[in-house]
Amino acid sequence: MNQLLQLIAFGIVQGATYALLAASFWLIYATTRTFHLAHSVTYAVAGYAAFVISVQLGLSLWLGAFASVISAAAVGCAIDAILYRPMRARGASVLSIFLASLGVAAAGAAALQLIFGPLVKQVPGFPNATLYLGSVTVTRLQVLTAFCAAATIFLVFLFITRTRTGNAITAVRTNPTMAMAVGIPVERISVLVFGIGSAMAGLAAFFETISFVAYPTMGLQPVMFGVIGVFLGGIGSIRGAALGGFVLGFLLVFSGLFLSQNLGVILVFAVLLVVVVFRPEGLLRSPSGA
Amino acid sequence: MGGSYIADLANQITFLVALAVSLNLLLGFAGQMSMATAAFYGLGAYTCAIMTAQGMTLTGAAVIGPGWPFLGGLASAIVVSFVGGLVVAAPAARRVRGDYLILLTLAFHFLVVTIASSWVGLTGGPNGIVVPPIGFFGYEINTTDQAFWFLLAWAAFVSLVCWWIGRSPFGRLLRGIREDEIAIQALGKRTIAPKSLAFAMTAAMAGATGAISAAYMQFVAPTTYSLDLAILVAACVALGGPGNILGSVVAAIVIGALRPILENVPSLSSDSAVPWQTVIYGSILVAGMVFRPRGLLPEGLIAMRRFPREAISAVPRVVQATLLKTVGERDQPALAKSSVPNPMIASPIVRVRNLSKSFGGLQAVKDVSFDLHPGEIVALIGPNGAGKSTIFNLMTGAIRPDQGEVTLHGQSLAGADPCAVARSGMARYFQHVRILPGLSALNNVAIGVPRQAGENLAMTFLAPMRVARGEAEVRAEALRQLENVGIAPHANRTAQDLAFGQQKLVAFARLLATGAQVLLLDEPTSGVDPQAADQIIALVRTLAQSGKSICIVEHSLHVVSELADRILFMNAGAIMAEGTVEAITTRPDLVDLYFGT
Amino acid sequence: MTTKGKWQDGLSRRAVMLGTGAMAVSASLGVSGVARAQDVSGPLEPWFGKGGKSAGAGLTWNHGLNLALTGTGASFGQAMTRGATTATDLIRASGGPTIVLKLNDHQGGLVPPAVTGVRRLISQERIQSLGSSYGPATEALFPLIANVGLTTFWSGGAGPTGLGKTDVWITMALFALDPATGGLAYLAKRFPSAKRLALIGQQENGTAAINEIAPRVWPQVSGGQIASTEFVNIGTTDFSSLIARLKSAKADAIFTTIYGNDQGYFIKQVREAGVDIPIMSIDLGTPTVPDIAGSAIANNCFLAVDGYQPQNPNPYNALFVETFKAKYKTPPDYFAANFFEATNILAALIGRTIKAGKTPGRGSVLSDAFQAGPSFPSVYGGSAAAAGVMTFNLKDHSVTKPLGVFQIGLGGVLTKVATIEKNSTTLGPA
Amino acid sequence: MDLAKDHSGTPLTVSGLSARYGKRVVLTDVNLHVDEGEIVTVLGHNGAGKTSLLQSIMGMMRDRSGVVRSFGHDISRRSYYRNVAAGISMTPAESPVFRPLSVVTNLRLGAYSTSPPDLDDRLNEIFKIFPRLRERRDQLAGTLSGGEQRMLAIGMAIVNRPRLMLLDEPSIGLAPATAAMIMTEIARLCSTTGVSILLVDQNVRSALRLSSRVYYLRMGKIILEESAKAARARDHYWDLF
Repeated sequence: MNQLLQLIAFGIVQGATYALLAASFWLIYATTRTFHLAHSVTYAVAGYAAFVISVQLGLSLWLGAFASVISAAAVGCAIDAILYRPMRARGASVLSIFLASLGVAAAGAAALQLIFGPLVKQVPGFPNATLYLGSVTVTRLQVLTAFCAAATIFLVFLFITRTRTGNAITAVRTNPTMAMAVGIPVERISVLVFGIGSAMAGLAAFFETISFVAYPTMGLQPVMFGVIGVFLGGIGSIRGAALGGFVLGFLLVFSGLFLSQNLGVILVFAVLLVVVVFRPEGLLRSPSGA
Repeated sequence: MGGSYIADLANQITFLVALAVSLNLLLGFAGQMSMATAAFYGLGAYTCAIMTAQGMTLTGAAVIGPGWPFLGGLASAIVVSFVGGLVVAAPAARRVRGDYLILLTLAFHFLVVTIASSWVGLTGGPNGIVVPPIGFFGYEINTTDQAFWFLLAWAAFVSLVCWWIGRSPFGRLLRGIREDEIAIQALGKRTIAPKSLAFAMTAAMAGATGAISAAYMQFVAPTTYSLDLAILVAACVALGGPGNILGSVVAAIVIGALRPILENVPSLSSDSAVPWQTVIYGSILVAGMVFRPRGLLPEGLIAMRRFPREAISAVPRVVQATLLKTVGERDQPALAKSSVPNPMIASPIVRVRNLSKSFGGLQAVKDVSFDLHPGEIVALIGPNGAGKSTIFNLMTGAIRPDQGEVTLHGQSLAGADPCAVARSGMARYFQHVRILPGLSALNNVAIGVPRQAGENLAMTFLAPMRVARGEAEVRAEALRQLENVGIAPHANRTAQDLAFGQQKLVAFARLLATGAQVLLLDEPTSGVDPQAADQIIALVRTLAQSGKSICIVEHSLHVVSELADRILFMNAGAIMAEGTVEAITTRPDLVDLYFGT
Repeated sequence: MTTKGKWQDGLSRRAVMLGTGAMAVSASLGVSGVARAQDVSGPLEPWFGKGGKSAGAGLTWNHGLNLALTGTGASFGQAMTRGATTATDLIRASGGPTIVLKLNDHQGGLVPPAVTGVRRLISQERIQSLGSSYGPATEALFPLIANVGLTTFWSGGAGPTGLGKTDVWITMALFALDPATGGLAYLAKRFPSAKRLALIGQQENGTAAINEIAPRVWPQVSGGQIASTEFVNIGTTDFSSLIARLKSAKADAIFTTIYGNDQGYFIKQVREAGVDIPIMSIDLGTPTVPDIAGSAIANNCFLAVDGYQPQNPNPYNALFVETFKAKYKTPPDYFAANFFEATNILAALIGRTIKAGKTPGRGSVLSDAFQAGPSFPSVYGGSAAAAGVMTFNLKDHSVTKPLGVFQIGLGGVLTKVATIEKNSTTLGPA
Repeated sequence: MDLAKDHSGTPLTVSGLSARYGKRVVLTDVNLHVDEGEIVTVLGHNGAGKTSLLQSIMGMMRDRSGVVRSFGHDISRRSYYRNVAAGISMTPAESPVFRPLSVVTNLRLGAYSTSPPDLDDRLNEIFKIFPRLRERRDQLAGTLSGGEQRMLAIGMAIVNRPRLMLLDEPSIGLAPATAAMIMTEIARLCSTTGVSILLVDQNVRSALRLSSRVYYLRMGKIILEESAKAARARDHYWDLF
């Protein structure tokens, strides 16, 4: 019973982080149809930004968080504006955009290593503590991470569903021709979703960095999990993507009930294969066929 | 294994060449993205290692191996990775494509690597397995210099095989599938088997290369088979030019040589050579995709050289007067309509009986019946949404009717898919041409020729002479059909470089090459200039005169009036009237249906 | 090199003088050239004898190092290079051969760059001996080493696969295996109420410690039982599910072979989950682990290992620490120490070969020099008066070195709490 | 037909417009104009290039040449969103609404490029024209009937108070009564607001009833221009399609 409760607690924490990553990848992927694996570079840059601000420059952690989010948004927007937009304008295929994205992912991580060196970078200073709920434990940082992740997803959800610009994003995502017809500048919306999606990844990267460390290839695994979350949950809505990320985190943790830790990953990939093949629309079908 | 460093470098590059070339078969020719290259490379390496060195045990009892000779290990690696390729292809060949295929192969990659590092009993876990060296019948290869010739031969062999497949009719089929799978099915060709085979061949070649590299390195460990390797190989294919084997070879050599060159640059420390290599090839990949998306050596480069691009006028210069004249022509009595005595007497070749189909609540087709006779041109007309295209889709098996059936030569087509329908002699011409843009005009037509021996991959290797003879006939036939439609001079030009009207003619030639008796033409003249339209109209007439049955859907009424022996007027899914052009166009009720009230 | 004030505190005057002397000698040699016929005194003289032509002075020797210079294990490679460089400086200053280090990056344990890179070192850089690290990245070299007869010192991540290989000499305790028994014995003695032991392994070198040694030894030394056995993948950063299982297993203590950065993630998450039971690890050489684990590292964590302590007063070690600090402004760690020792052994073997009237070079000629005496000084163990001793087993090429149990403090500082012996439950005083 | 007349100040003057999709030429040297307060219909068979014509005018097609002028400005190179802001609206024939968004959100998006301060008043005006939309204001557009979707599409087009509307098949797929209602509303819009309309429709006769002039488009070319009156006088139009 205790084990179950503890797994639930950890599942929520992990699930919230993966949900944030999935939602961030979803926003970019669903709106612009870009298989943006270079998201991993954005993530790592955000981690290093926190290091530069909070450690190298010795400023506060809050500024570090700010720097993470801003730098991630800037990198994401830059990749879209400098790379993807001209490619789209030239009618590049999905495959060549994906390969260009791979190129950025590979070159970006290597460039970070050349700049900051291969060693991990620590950003200490968060006053962490363990919280006890009976026998179940979580740390303050885990709670904060999960809370911020959930709050961010919720805010982005509100933004997308309640604001004029958010509605324009939905418009571009579901009906680009009509969006153009009503005068929504599609390319600007594209830069915008790259900015927001990247900022979300930047937040996740900040929390990983202050929880543990930053290193050049730190973005690869989180982005992979984000991608998996999106396809697991369904690309039709942000709720589907977030649900997919959450299910993924939960699955990884919960496999501990009956599987050794090293087999949890295998389970995840097996589930993913089944979903992709037999239910390609994802676990959550989108409403109204969008 | 001893031997010189230079030979070793060359050997490492041969592995990269073999992997890039084999991936090109899948990515370049069949158009299927795979991130599973490293996974299959590793699958082969581990299979070889297990058969030769580790052995497989289940619940303590030895199942198979160890102690197999190198060649046994190699053979088992080929078999295992071939089967593995088929397993991955099973979902990939049917419905998974695009982004899903990328994800699927990525997931497969991680699955393989995770299993390799956690199933310690089988794979040695992260520690890997020490593998005996490459050896044949007691002769062992022990230095890099000795291995070089063998590995060079292997890379050359893989390149030759891929090149041979690429230029064979099977390769043409793959490229056709890459360009437009639906068009290929509509020509009566199966597409799932060739795609699966391409996957499995690529996997088998990567697996065999993995087995050889394992024996060459005399070691396997999971970290060797990383995603970075998969990216590197994909980069080689993309940069060299998908569909161009030579391009992959060149790109693999260049990119493979990058690291050793950088390592020997004195100003770089040994710990920055690797990131610099990654930065450089990553940037080349990005730049390549932006500025030269078809690669350094694009597919069909040589053909393009031989036939330099002619200036094709962007917009055909046809003055309005000509157009107005064609309008006027309509008033003259219709000229050479097809001249089969009386179509009603000859027995129908196609019978459509009581076809019905609804989508959701919408009844798209209601109880439609009609016949097609040899030598007859029948036009389906009606306002938008009348159900004309749905009838074509039902006739060709693209969608299944709720009720009713279609018979061809007296045989029911119930349950047949577009491929089977095309094989039994009813072929479709698509409104949007569905040309294969990356193939030459000749190959576009040649792919339509049915029952080619060379489309069977095994025949390509087992009976090369027969395939070569067959291919000569196919090309002759294709050329003949191109001559028929009057564009033989453009035979070797890439289809996408032709004017749209010429593309339509190529599509016609392809349709004729199938030898189909019944032709379903969906807007054969849409989108072309009047000259080309006239050419097509004349062509369709000739075809009908030669005894083919033709059914057209056409919105341009003047085309209909020039061609059709009989018109079926459709509205709201049902046939409202049937008759000659004159009979239909003079009925006021049909005028109201067509032009509104 | 004016950092005297910084490193004076907590060090013996003798050590300081030795270090300064080493600097002076090395500087003077740098100016005046090398070849000298006469015997030369130098900082290493107390343990390796006088330098000079018969010790290899004037000889330029290319020594390859196969290390992780990039990737997540890059910190190892950096430390190892520094340890070896410290040794080459001292060797030259002591009238030994000029050992030139030639580096190869195996990128954190990748096999193809290891094999190709070492081939490059052999044919391009003309190396005559090799130092190597990591499991797979070293094991993959065995066929090559056997083929060309390259004397190799396996000084990082060494495992039992290297035992008995011609020309391969393991200069460190076998990862996880050698100290496991002693570590378990200490755990039982220090925490007598601990009965239920959780075992957590990583499936690389040292699985035998989890699968065989611990299940055999723990009931003997504690009368307790194994509460659970788990394996995690290398590269794991999230241990949530493992920790939940660990908590429900009601273990009293943990014995783990998790190593590398993963260990930092593991310790941090275990402690943050409120699990305060003692953790006995077998590897804390990774300098980044204390970075990652933060303060959790100082909470009831122990290490059974050929643990290196920079503050060990052993004079050989003092010399090493001073020289190292003077050059790198930071104290050396475990990996630097191992490569320091191994490089000095290399120089000693070269000298022995010359003295035996043979020409040192590639092939087994250096390995043969081990026969003249299997013992060498060590920066481990010993006392303020004498260096520690490491003794090679000439049959299987393993080494017996002082082993210890250490308590880990903040920033990864180790405090020795017991001395242990290879494969033995005997505990000695700190 | 007075080609000599200067149409520079007119709502729309198209001269020498050509466009293509890749290799496929969809428009060849199209010349047409729409005068102030006029409804002009473009007729043509399916695939004649009507939709491409509207998209080219709007600036939504990349591969085009020729000159498009509107209200005295050369808009040939102006982007679609600036065209919308400048008072040109367009309603596509297929899926003219954002299905996953509510009716009122759709209408608000119609004014995206201008975001007028009196948006709520404008919405109320539209609800007056199409009371059905008010009833369904919070329903998702994808759940509306075809006729309601078309009303919504028209509503989205007029919320911006355009001076020129490009309507692509506004009555397609609708029941005759609904189609007639939509066409009546379009005519009324034109007479009450003075907006100029370029209309493409399948239902030739109902389109002609509203229009003053008609162009026949065949295979990407204008083959004939005539007054709607002359067109209405024809028995049938078979020759022209």
